[in-house]
Amino acid sequence: MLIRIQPEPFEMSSVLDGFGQGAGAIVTFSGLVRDDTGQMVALELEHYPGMTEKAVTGIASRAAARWNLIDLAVIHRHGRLSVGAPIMAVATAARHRAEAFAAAEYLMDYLKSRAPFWKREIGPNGPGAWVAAKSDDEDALARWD
Amino acid sequence: MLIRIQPEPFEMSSVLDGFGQGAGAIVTFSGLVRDDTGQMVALELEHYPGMTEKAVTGIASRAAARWNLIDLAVIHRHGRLSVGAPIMAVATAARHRAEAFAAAEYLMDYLKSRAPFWKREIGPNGPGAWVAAKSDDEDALARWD
Amino acid sequence: MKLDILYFAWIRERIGEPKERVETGASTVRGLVNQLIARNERYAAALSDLNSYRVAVDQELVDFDHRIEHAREIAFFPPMTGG
Amino acid sequence: MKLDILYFAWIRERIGEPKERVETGASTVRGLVNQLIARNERYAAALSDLNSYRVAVDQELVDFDHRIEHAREIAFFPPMTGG
Repeated sequence: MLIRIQPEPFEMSSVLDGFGQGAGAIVTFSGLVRDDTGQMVALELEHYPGMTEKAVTGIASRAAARWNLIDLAVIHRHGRLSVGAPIMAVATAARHRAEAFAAAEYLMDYLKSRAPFWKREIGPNGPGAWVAAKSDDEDALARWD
Repeated sequence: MLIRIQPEPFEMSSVLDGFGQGAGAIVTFSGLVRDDTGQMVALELEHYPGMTEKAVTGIASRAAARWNLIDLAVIHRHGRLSVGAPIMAVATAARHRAEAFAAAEYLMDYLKSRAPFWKREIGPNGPGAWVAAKSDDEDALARWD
Repeated sequence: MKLDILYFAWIRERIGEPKERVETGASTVRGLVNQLIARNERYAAALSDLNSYRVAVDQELVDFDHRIEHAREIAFFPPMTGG
Repeated sequence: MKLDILYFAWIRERIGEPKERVETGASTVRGLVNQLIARNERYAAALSDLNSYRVAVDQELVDFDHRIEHAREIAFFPPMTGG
């Protein structure tokens, strides 16, 4: 299990290097900074050092146990991220595809709403509004109960 | 949209190079040759040249339209594949994670049961049994109706 | 009417050929299957159980009632195991 | 009892500090919140609407009735937007 919380960019290929030996199915998710308005200069991610690592490790451990994963990786950045850059990634390796997909979706749902990160858009005039949590994202957690 | 049907191995990193520009979410799936018995020397994939490309393109086009994908890739190998080697991969790029995950799972469900490939295990004494289709895989298609 | 007929995987192995050209007057896939099964036990072993295999006409999956008057290529194969 | 209190994102901005050490006799998160809101309008603007933010005690998410007698660190922050 690889968990990294870092400001630096990362390459998906380095995450996948040697990942999931013996697995039949590997699923990855990458989240990228998207500029919906054409006005975004960067995305800023604040986080809660100490709790972030703890929360992400807890989420990852529950996923690994629930789907009997062969391998699992979570990388999540914080700080100032440019448009198009990777924000975070997860990778799951399992015997079959259903397990690998379910575990990756579970990780994403929980990282989205239970890991202590807060996004803010940076526009041409500096920091803009904090990104609001979506009720859809909170609702998505119910499917794992 | 990238579609490749080939005997040669491939690297996921080359599939992802420049993939999904402008997307917020990228999901990938890789299927690898798994040796469950410890007796497998290789996996052999027979296919139906001509129909394979047509069937895969049809599946990919329906996925791209249904989830309004920004980008999509399918690579599927045939021929003799060694244990641990990649069999196939899909990648989907969308604005949000739900679309990218759903499209990747749709692609996998249809590629599994509607693309004309047939797997056979090669053991130490030569070709073994053809892999039987699972009723679970056929049933999985119903969720997309 | 002459058709190209293709066989894959264990159907190919039971029949012993990957491909052949067949003269037929059958109007549906089912009619063609009956004609082939009547030939000999290899064809019967490969094609008698309609639930055990699938058919494509001109590279599109079809059912056994599909009409084949304008078909050029018909393929018989087991359920797919791709992915 | 002295506690470290942390604020994040717009809660930090409204209060004007990322962190402070607070003396409290409150036995629950709710009691502590009421004590902070009573200080001044910056705290009131940040913390009055209990539906708009979340709380962690010693880096675990808790609800407002959570007891804090043995807490060392309490954090207030908006709903998370990771991923």
